Amino acid sequence: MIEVMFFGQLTDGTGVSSVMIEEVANTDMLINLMKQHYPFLESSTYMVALNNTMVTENTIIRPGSKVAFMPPFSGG
Amino acid sequence: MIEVMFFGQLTDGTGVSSVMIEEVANTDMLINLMKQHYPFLESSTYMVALNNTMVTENTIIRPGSKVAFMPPFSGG
Amino acid sequence: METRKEKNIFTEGPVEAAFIANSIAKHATNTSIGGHSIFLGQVRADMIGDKQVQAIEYTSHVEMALDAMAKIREDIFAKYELTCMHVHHSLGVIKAGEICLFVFTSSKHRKAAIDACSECVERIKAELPVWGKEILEGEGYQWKINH
Amino acid sequence: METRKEKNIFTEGPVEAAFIANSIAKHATNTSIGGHSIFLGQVRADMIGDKQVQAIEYTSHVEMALDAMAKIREDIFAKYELTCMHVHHSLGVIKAGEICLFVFTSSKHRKAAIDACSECVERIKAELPVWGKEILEGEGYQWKINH
Repeated sequence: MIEVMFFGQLTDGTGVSSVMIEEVANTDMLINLMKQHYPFLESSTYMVALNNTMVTENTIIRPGSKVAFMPPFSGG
Repeated sequence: MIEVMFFGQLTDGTGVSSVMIEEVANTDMLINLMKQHYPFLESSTYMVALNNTMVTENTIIRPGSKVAFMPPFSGG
Repeated sequence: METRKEKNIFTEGPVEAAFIANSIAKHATNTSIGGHSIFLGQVRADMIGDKQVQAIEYTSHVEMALDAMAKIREDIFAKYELTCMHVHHSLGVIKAGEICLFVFTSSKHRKAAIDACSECVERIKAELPVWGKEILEGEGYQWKINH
Repeated sequence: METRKEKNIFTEGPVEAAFIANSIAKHATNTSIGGHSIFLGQVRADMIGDKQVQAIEYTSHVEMALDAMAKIREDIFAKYELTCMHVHHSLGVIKAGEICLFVFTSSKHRKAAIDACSECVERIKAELPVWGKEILEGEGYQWKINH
């Protein structure tokens, strides 16, 4: 299983802060899968982190990984 | 009378924080008079204020005035 | 997996003035310090349309935020001659007028503390995965945007 | 002669942490404030030759200093969008580890408070007729020099 987490305003669209999904080979495939589940992601701004590291290109996802979808930060 | 005040390290040389003196016509004359009284002033760094205003050129001193001899500031 | 020991910067609820006072007082024993610089973020009761912000609810991807903070700390200690640096960020609902961020730097000479504090605040706002939800009077809310 | 009402910035003895906490807490009611910047000057136990500084004794030409501070305040309020600014400088003997200067600025957006605080500290050190006498262990002393 892979844990997919959503933060900030993204949770307005997903309605949940995380979902468990079956294995997916890589981050591009996972992002596409999430866009099918949650069409609002097509027009959202977010970054994706795999196991706490920002993903800037397609990356292999190992079983048990955690993926985070994060909108622009607004702390402080 | 005129009150002449000394601050900071200048008081090491004068031994007093202020002296009352007879009227003196202007600040140049007063500075010279003080240098006679306290020869260390010849080699000291200081600014002179007349009635709380910095003096940058020779200025007339009215009776009842206060003159301050001030070494470089070291507050904070 | 995580072996590096990271300081937790998050506390549930606002940063209290008494906590700040205590942090300051603790540094009296370090007599090599000549200057402290402190930044405090306070929740503003902005008007959003015709409704006032009553509070901000902060959430975070805590693990990633602590990683990011550890990197910021490392960079700032490498760049400035600091004696110490302390950061506290609130999570949960922080009411207007309450303190949600406390950054505290100390150094022998003032410039390092002042510059480090300011840089740390900018980096916290830009690099920490933290989100603020502005809770409006009545029912609504709006997600905070950092400038 | 003096008709302008000037704030007194001088207090005999150190600035206590509890006083700082109280100043911070007072600003919770001003919910237009988004950021506070604080600078604290702390007396360092420097080594002067083989003797340690135990305290600094501060004296001032108070009247002139308050005039100078009023001018600094006026300039800084003209230059930055500040909500408020508070300055406290100690006079008398302040022991190593104690706080001798407290500058506190607040603004809607952080940049004004941060820049104003830093500029205020620089101007206080350069423009206020205040002198520090570093009292060494044993008998000696040395007059402080600002850099």
